[in-house]
Amino acid sequence: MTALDTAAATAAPVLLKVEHLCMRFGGLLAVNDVSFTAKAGQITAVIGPNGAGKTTVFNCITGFYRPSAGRLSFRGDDGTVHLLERLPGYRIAGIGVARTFQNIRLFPRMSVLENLMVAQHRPLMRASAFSVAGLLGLPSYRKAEREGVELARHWLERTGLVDVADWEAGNLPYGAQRRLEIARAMCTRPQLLCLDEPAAGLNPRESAELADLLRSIRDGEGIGVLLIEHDMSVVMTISDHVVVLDYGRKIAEGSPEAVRSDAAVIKAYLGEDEDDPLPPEVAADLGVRVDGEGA
Amino acid sequence: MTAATLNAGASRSVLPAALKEAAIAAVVALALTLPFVGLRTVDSPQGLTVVTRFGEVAIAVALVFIGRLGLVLVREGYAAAVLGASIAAAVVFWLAPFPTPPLRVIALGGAGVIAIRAALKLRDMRGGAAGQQARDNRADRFAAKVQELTRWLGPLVVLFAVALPFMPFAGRSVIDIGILLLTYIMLGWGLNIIVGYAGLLDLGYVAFYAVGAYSYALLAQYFGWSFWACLPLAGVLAAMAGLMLGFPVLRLRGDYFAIVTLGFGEIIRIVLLNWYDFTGGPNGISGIPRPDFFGIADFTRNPAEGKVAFHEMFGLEFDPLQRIIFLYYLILVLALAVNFFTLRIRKLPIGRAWEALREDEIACTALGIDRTRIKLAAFSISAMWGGFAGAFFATRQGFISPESFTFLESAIILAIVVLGGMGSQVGVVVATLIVIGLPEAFRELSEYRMLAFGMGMVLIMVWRPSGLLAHREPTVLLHGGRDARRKRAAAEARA
Amino acid sequence: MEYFLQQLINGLTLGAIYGLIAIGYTMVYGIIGMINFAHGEIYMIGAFVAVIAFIVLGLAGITWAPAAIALVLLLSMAFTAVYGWTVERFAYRPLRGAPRLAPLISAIGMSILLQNYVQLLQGARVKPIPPVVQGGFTIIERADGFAVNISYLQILIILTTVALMAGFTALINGTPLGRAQRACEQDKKMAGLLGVDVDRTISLTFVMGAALAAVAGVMVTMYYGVIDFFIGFLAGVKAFTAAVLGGIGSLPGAMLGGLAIGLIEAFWSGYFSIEYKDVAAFSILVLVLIFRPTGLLGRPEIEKV
Amino acid sequence: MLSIQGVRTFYGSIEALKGVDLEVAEGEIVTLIGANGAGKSTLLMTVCGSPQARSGRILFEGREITRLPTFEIVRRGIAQSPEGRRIFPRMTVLENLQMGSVTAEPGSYARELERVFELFPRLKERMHQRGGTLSGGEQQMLAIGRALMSQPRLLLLDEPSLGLAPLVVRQIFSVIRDINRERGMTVFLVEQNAFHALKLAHRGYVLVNGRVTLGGTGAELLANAEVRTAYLEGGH
Repeated sequence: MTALDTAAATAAPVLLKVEHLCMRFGGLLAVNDVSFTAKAGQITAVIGPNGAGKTTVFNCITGFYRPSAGRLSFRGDDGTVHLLERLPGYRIAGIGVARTFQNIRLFPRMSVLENLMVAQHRPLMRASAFSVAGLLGLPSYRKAEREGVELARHWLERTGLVDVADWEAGNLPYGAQRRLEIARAMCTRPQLLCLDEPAAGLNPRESAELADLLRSIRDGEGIGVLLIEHDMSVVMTISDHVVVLDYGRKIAEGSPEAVRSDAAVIKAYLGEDEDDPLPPEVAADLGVRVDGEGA
Repeated sequence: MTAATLNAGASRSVLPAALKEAAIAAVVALALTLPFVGLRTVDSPQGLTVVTRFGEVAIAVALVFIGRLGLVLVREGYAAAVLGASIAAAVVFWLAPFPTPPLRVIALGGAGVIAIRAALKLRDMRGGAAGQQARDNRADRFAAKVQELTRWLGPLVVLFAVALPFMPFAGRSVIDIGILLLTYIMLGWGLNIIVGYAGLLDLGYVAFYAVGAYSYALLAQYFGWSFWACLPLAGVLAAMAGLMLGFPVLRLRGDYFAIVTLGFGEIIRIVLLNWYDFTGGPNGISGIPRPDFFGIADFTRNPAEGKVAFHEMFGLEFDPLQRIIFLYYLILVLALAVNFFTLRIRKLPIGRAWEALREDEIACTALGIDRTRIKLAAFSISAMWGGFAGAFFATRQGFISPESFTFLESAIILAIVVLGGMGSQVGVVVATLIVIGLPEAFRELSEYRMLAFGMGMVLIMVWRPSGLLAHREPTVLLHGGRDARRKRAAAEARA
Repeated sequence: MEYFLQQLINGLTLGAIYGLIAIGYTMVYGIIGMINFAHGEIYMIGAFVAVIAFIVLGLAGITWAPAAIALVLLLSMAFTAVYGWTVERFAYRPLRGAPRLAPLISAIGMSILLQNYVQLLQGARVKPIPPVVQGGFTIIERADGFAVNISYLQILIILTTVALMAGFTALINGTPLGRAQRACEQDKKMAGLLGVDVDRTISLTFVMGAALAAVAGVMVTMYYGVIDFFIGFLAGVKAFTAAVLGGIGSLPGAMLGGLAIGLIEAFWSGYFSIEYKDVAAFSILVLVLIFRPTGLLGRPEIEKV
Repeated sequence: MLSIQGVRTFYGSIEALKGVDLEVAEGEIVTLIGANGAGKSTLLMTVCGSPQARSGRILFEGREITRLPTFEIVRRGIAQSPEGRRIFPRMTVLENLQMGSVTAEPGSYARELERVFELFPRLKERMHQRGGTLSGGEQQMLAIGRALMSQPRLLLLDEPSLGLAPLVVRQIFSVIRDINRERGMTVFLVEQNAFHALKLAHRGYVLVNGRVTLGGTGAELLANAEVRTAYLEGGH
């Protein structure tokens, strides 16, 4: 990342500001005084070992947990600032925060297209005048429904799922289900897209495609992306900003390069050098770096 | 090793094992029948005493032994032999003397079941092995076909229903049965909204049915309001009861919700039973006014002051059947209204949200759906249709009491929904014909009716756990049309 | 005060009986996640076996109460356990892995079937038996003649229940069988991978639940002296309510819930009206669930995201 | 020791394994790699009889186990740490380990427990904690430890590295190596993390769409161009 890019990045408007977030379960302090920001037009990655509190941070942001302390301010598209910790979960999607789940949560027995229509529940519900216009079949509702299908089609095209639009979502292959979950989140027209381990279980080729998709969402829609991920090949290639958690605390933050060479991060997460390196000929052949950073 | 030696080797080891299994089954049967069949409690002047029926026990145990043996042999691949034997046995049972008729029925039924199992096994053996999943797929394809057929068969059936009262065979009893069936179909469709679509297990649906019925009965009794004024009110009151109950309990999960709805149903029944001054308690309310012809005409021979008689208005002979036919059409229209409403709302955002909630509540929340409000809507709408049905029930019967609103009633309606295949509108119709129609057709066997009913419920569920006609069509298609649908089904099956 | 004490004793007795039935619901729910609707009927069967056994023993000349009660308990537990096993084998085992409502409907069908089976074979009339254990202690006698009594039978019921509970808790927490049951509750497939015979473990759960329900049936037969084929439904619903109140899936919860329901009923009928005692029980259930959605001792359900 | 011959497995009408042949010899670490959905986990579960193979044969120590129920198969000396670890979340660590010894010979419990705690000292520290409260890495250790409690002769491991931080992955793999080297336990390992897994293995197989397409020593596969493009590049 060049200096110019960095300057441009800092100039981007802040979408989400996490300040002194704490989350306590019983006696366990799962998140301890974590602060960071996520900006529009940027991909912010949260990484850290298992149990570091990444998903908990996510659940606080998206309203599934109520934080024990701290402030989560989110700037909606009209400029108003919402305090996420005060909103009920379902309202958070309404103001522009969408999310996906670590273990995919689709509506498996509904069709792919229906999954995307459910994502547009709020605008469509309004258009159907809380079902009255819909029951009567008024043109205004039918138009809204057509537009909804078009938005869905747009995202199906972006994620390469048009051909399977009428399949039951549960019948899709695993990688397609991951993409569908992202398409579904995008159909809520979010300002901030929160992805919980989107590359888990994908093979390298699928991971690379996912990285392209995320980049295109960032650049095309200009929205912020918040990402939890273990796959360093994804994190390091697409992130603009990386936050590292360990035992509920933030231990480092910065550009991917900076984080990658941070001593604390290496110790807690990436690990020291391989104790048992590859035979040199194989290593050379593979072009694998032996410093244990991942590619 | 050749097939023959393989078989010979197998049969040597199969028979002792099969005999052992059959013996175990016989011992179990002995334990089951000894106290209940073998020792009947009877009143005597000295108090309760027992008379023995050990002969029946012996026969039952023998039957179980033979039956189990047959089933084991079918499983081990001797289906053809068992099929022959079971048919022969059926003939023998038909002719042989039995101490009591029920034993003969049991024996015949057992032989029949084994014959069917053997026949199915023969088919499977020829067509390659088929697992439960394959059978489910076949059932799903069948259901899809049925649903496609309903597109044009449905209107025909409705036409038939409309013409029914004027068919030559349609006497009073046929129309009565028609009304009964339509009432349950309506209740089934109403409950389908909450159970089939929203996926919330409501074990107390009968409460709303009761609220509707008592609303009309009480309003008519205390204020003399007419049926037509009370019908919408009954629906509204039931919907409000749904809201009142739903508000506190809808955040409960799964079975907690189920037990609370069951409790609510019981509470309503107990209140109706004990609030003697208001509801008449166990005596119920009688003399509930019959509906008139939309407030313009009466169905009596000599109409009340200021009313016209229906037969005079249309220049017909007086016939008490006219009112029954009118009731029949009334419930037909009500039932079709529920159906139309459900089919329509299923394709609206709220209907999709119901189904989405059934699939994954957490994902719904993340998509901005307020689950309490959506569930509440499903609950109260479902209750509303129950209320309408209740008002109809009250006016048809002319008499209601808490007796009609027991848990068994809820269970029957739920059974209709689940047996038919949750969320399947056609399924409700088919299941009603089975659950209500069949026992009605065998009324003379009244003693054994409920026994067979319970056994039927178990058997159907074991045979088709997801219901008879469970198949879901998407509410909206990107690639519409028949061909696209067929192609999609094929591709999905391959994936 | 004296009146309160009397109701407390009555409530505890009733609660002990509900608790015994509730355990069957809670164990089955715990292990296969279904409401075994037929469990109330199993309890009814236990009561019928008890009546039949008492009569047969009477005819055989065994009238010494301790021996008769012990024998009846054993017979009833054994025969009822076979019913529990059979119900599971035929109506529920084929439905493992089926949609959630299928076993419920099958259970309701089973319940209707058993009720009518008993009605057909034993008749619909109530079955009275002469009292087996009579007498008791008077704890307090007031000047106006009101006496607080505890009958020997009540003591027997409460003691038996306490002993069974203690034994059961030890069984579930301390033995390999109990551990296997808990493992099946949490992950059947994994339990199988570790060498547990899952089907057998589930069958044993039904057998144990049925045996406890049979004990409840014997106690009720002796306590009220009259039963009929319909007693299973209401007792079943109450016991299930008790299980939910205590937190379904939790053994101590079932006991606590049973006691709570028994006490609520006793006090409500004692102080307010006997007709509305069931309404009180259900209302308190609703109230508890509103504030503790998983019951008194249930595990709080954390939404796993 | 384990011989899989022409095994086909169906999930409903979907054919997950389309005729798999492979061998695991005594004392080896054999790795099976393949993409998501290739059928790796299905193969491990089929060995344990859940689901059973529709056709083909599975022999363990020369005896056929294809049609046996799961609990019979594992009683013959196979243990599995399955996909997703599947520890019992509401049992303590100790109880989880006790569950592991259901099929062990009587009297071995205390000794095996000691050995598991030696391998994973972390588990000893957390002995009385409930399984559900462990971190992902600790759960994986528990899953492996639980499998070891039955003193299996064959250990099946399904993606022990899944979802773990790189540091923990390395610990887990080094334990697997120790178990094999020091106790001579045979290990059949399924991995997506092909790089680490192949380095560890004596031999490996590649599973593609329900079929074994390649087999060879770990180093051979690591050096194989196809394997590298498909499973190694992009990640590590």
